Amino acid sequence: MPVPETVLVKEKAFAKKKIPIAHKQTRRQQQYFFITAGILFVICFMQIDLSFTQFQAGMARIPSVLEMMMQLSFAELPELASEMVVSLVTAFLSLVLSILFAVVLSFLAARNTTPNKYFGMLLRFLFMIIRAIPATVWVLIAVASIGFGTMAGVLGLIFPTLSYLVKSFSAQIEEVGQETIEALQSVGATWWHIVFRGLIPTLLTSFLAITAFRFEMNVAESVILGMVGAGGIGLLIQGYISFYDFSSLSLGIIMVFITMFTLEFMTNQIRRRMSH
Amino acid sequence: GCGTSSSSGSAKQSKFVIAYLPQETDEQMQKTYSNFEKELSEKIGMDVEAYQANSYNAAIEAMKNNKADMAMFGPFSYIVAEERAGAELIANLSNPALEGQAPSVIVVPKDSTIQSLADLKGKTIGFADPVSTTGHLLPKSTIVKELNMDVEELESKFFKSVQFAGGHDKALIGVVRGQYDAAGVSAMIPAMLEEKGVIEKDSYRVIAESEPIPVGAPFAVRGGLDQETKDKITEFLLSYDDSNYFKAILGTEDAKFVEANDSDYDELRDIAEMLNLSPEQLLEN
Amino acid sequence: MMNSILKVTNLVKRYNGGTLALKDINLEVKKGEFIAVIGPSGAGKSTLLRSINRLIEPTEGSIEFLDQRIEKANKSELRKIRSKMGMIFQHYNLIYRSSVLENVLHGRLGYMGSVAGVFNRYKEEDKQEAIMLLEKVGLEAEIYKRADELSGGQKQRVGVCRALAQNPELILADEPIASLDPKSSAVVMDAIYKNCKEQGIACLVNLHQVDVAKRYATRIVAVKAGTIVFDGQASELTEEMIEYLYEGKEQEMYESAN
Amino acid sequence: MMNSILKVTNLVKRYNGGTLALKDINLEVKKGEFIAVIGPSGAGKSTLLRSINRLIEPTEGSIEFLDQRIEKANKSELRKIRSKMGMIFQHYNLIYRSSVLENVLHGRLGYMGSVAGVFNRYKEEDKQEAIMLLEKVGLEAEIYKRADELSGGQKQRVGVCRALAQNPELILADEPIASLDPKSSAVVMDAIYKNCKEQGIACLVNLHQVDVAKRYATRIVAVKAGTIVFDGQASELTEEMIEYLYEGKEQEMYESAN
Amino acid sequence: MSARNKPSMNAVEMRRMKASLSVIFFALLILFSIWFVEMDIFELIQSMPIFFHFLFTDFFPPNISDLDTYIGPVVDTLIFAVVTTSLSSLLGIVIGFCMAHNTTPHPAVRIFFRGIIAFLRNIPFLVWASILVVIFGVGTMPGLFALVLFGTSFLARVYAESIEELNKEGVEALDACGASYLQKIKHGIMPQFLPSFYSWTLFMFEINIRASAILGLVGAGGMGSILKQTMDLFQYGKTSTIIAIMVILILMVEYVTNRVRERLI
Ligand SMILES: Nc1ncnc2c1ncn2[C@@H]1O[C@H](COP(=O)(O)OP(=O)(O)OP(=O)(O)O)[C@@H](O)[C@H]1O
Ligand SMILES: Nc1ncnc2c1ncn2[C@@H]1O[C@H](COP(=O)(O)OP(=O)(O)OP(=O)(O)O)[C@@H](O)[C@H]1O
Ligand SMILES: [Mg+2]
Ligand SMILES: [Mg+2]
Repeated sequence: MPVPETVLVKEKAFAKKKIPIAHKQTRRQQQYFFITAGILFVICFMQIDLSFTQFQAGMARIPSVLEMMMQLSFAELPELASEMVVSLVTAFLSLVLSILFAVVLSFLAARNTTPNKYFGMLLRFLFMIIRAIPATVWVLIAVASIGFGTMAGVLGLIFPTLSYLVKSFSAQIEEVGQETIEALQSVGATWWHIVFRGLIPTLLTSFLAITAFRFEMNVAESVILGMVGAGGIGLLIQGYISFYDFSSLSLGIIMVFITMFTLEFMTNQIRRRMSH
Repeated sequence: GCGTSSSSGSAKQSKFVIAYLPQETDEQMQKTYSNFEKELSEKIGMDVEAYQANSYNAAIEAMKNNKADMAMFGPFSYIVAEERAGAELIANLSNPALEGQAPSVIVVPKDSTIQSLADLKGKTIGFADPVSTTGHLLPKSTIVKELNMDVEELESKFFKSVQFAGGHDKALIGVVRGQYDAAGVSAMIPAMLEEKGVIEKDSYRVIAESEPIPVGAPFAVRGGLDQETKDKITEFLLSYDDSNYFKAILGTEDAKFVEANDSDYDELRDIAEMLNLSPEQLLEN
Repeated sequence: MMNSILKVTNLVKRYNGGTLALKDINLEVKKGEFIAVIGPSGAGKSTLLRSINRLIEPTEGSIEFLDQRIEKANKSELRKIRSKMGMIFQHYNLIYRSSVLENVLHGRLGYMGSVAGVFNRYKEEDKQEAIMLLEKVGLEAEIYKRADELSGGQKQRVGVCRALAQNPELILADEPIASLDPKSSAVVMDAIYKNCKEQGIACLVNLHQVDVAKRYATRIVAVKAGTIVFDGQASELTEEMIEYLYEGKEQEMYESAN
Repeated sequence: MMNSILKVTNLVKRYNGGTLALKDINLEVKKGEFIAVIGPSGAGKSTLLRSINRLIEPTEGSIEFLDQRIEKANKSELRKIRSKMGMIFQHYNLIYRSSVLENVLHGRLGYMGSVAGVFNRYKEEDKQEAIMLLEKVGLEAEIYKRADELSGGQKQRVGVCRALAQNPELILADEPIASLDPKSSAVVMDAIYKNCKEQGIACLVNLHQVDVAKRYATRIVAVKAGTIVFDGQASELTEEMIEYLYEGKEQEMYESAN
Repeated sequence: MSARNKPSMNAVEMRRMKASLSVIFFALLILFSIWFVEMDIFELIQSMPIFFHFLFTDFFPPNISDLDTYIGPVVDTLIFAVVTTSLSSLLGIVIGFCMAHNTTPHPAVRIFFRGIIAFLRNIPFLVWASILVVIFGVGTMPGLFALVLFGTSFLARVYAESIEELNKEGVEALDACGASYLQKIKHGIMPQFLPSFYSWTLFMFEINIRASAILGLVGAGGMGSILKQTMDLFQYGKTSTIIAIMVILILMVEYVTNRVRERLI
């Protein structure tokens, strides 16, 4: 084949220099990210003092700690089981209540479905603040205002749950893109039609997946919340820890683990069934 | 259960809520004891619900909002509750075995060169928690008194740094594992951790003890409660002698309720003031 | 003028980025006309169609539809106008997790109140009508399937039915067969054409395939770089015109590849 | 037999679900042949192509390529065999976040040590070769663009270059133009055809468009329901044959729609 | 309607029945939960004024008198967040590749790591923190390990999920070119995976800032400790200052995340 002259000229140039192959911008950004991360890591790592002897001594202590953890006593089983139920219920109820609000709020907050640009922005900012407030603060306020008991845990969990759901839901809504919305706009549908007839059916699976994921997180969180006074298994576990009651602690850990594992398995099943 | 109705005092309330705050001297977890609740319920003619509260400020806030009617506090949390929530002391649950014993100790590692409090100069000290009576207030006041320094000087000049470990056990572990040069903790803790095998036997040494304070676990009620109920409860508590209850609540059968007076806590208030932790100072903002 | 249903006058569209996608477009559509819009990629065909039902806000000019000014309509007027204009999309834009029938019934939403539409209260005669439409395009066996279970050609026929369910005066179709294989394309184009003819619906259809455009359209509009460069009968569209229409970037690439 | 490069004997493919996608296929490809495989949707065209380079494991039968038995090859032998067989996909299957040049260079991976390829050490002459290929298909201006910035036709030309970069003896193309508009289709088919001819590469290309198949192929293989029902020159492919080949489900739909 | 529709109608009815059954099941579950927690809507509504009164009078206005003393803990938190995010993303990516079914070297490896990660993730964090304290003492080291454990278990999972979601077509093409396992990872998976890698890693950074409470649990300081301290001392105004600082930090991370996404995806 006839080789164009330009190619021949270039070929000579190639001989001297290595030919770059990557997409420049992508590569540069990649380099920025990793170099920045690397430098930050090195600087920060030098700031924290870690002693190797402490590490060594700790590693040497692991067998004996494991040995302590190996003890198992079933004395506390009934109590652990009933408090586990409390934690599960707390997680479940706060999730259910959050979903009710989250579905509407996320459509108001998502960039492509918000009725008003500034209102959406305000809503997103508000939820970011709510997200920044730790669950412990919410529980404190909840206990203080409605008193002790599971309901306080539910109320305290609603806020972090709601803000998480709104964030994830609206990200999903923004991702479905314009196509679905346009289809219904073009038949003269209202905002409500678009949301309920178009977007919710389309997004149902991903909403459910997010919800399932969040349920796991909520159970984990409600376990921790027990530790700040909202009842549930966390309260017991906290007690075992502070009195180094290893045999009951191990049982508690096993119980939480089995519950969480079962939940993860179940939500995966649901997700798989929904997604086809 | 969501506490009592929010209308204060005067309205007829049908539910009586007790909150138990964790005690620093316990050796085991509190358990609520239903017999106690039943008997109290008969006495005052209201349903009684009891909760373990893990967070002491939540309990105090709940009492402030009429969501808790009685609570078993720790000494420091009581004086704060008195200021913040208008809690009224009605009895002390005291453990005779502990009477006259030092409530807190200051410990150093076994082979440390530190022999006295004065040797702590330029060292790192760990406490349990800023609001802990025996894990912060008492040991720190001991140091202040012994060295005759004011707190600011102590914190900024004398020590290299003052740390809060987040618990008596952690403060002690911090000493034994070498992160702190010394720690002030409840006197009960070292023996317990030794017994549980968390720290090695004889791995620490006590260099100072704080003076006993004449207080137990204060039981206080919400100020807005009507006088009749308050009296009934006081009467009920002082005559209560079910050892199972004491075992459940404090882990020892030998405890008993004794009459208490708010002025018993003045000494602690002085200490708190000295350490800039008096309730008035805390609550001004 | 009597039976003109759509009149686009001096339409200009400038995108936010600054692209001048449409420059002074004038177009009149009469009742029952079947118009193919052709032109190279990026000419502004989609922009033109979407400006007509205001999925895109026109920058300047007026669009008159059944004596109403679309570009001036408020929200609820716009809804009413849109309910009289069906749209068929290149990527079907169905709600894939809803049934075929539901998708067709969406065409009726514009005639319903917000609340009725949300709670599934379609009228029985609407449902019958929708089923009849589906039978007409050969989808009677798929009525209760979920839309994502269909093949491309079937999906597009559902899209056609949805547009027809609106009882529109005008159908806008943006490259309805671009994602389909030749056989399905024929089925879909036939379905659009036949139904528009039967019911006297005007149709404005963007097409890439000039041969298809010539086969169906009563009138062809050729757009290039935001301007109408040809507007006339299929028979009047000369080879030179087509040549001129499509020459440009792709063409250059084509030549350099040979 | 001398210049036969691929020999498929009694090939059977049964999918896990039980679908018998290929029943006893026999096919021989000679050096430099340009063979179009046509047939209705679901006939087994893709399965046939993918069995040849074992992207799908054949169930029975033998596949001989340059005197090697593909179905018996172990992992590293298979790598070597595959490096001599280019593949072009309907959906281009590019790595969209890599540059065009990188995508073409991927064709060289089969010739590199498995570690060398990890650290980006393409040889300079490979790079030059890749750039030359890209220039040949008119993409010299796009070399350093990211693959997702290209139009469909451009993407497919990158796919063609990747296959050519392998210096293959055989190119397998699975509906390379099904996702393209007519103009891009022509550019891509030309690019495949010209390069195969010039370099004597044999090519097996699945096509939906019978007219395109007839235009390019030296030989046409028609597959229906997993069996080869026609194998001969383009001129021998009668209208009846085509009719017979495509009759079936889609056809029924087409008729019921009319 | 014609008879032909009958079977599909049944399928629809089946689907409907299943749907209504699960709705009933969930309704029962909700009713049970409401009964279990003794939810009293009336009381809940009555409590709302207290709730908001508490939130808006006690926490406002933020008290910034001790702002200078927060600098140290904020810097500590950031330092910890950087170090632990880096370490856990490093560990997470290796484990994530082993866990994703399309990149795992062997199914057994995949199951092994899935098990380990599930175990790490599902045990309450306080438990890990306490065990680490017993092992290493208090302060930096247990704090670091606690956050790395937490981060790794989170990241390994989400990385694996993102890897599994990548489009297979490109990788299939590399297969057809005769690429080896490592080559496929480097040239096929990595370029596609990087965008989700960036956003998850930055999200982890944000979580680590908020999770600095864990540090307080093991006596390693950080913003979490001040948060707890100010709350314990009823200095809610200072608590909200800390929260405001956290909001600002999170906003910054989110800004960076968005910028990175915009440019990279
Ligand atoms: N949302 C948008 N923002 C900015 N510019 C746009 C937008 N949509 C389209 N354009 C630009 O407007 C011009 C016309 O685009 P349009 O989509 O109308 O062309 P088209 O004729 O439909 O092309 P195709 O045949 O490729 O669909 C193009 O230059 C395009 O880049
Ligand atoms: N992964 C798979 N598992 C099970 N069955 C499959 C799989 N892939 C294809 N099939 C079935 O094998 C048969 C042949 O499919 P194949 O994709 O080879 O057809 P094709 O001729 O390429 O069709 P098209 O023109 O639509 O691409 C079909 O019945 C199809 O449903
Ligand atoms: Mg277009
Ligand atoms: Mg195929």
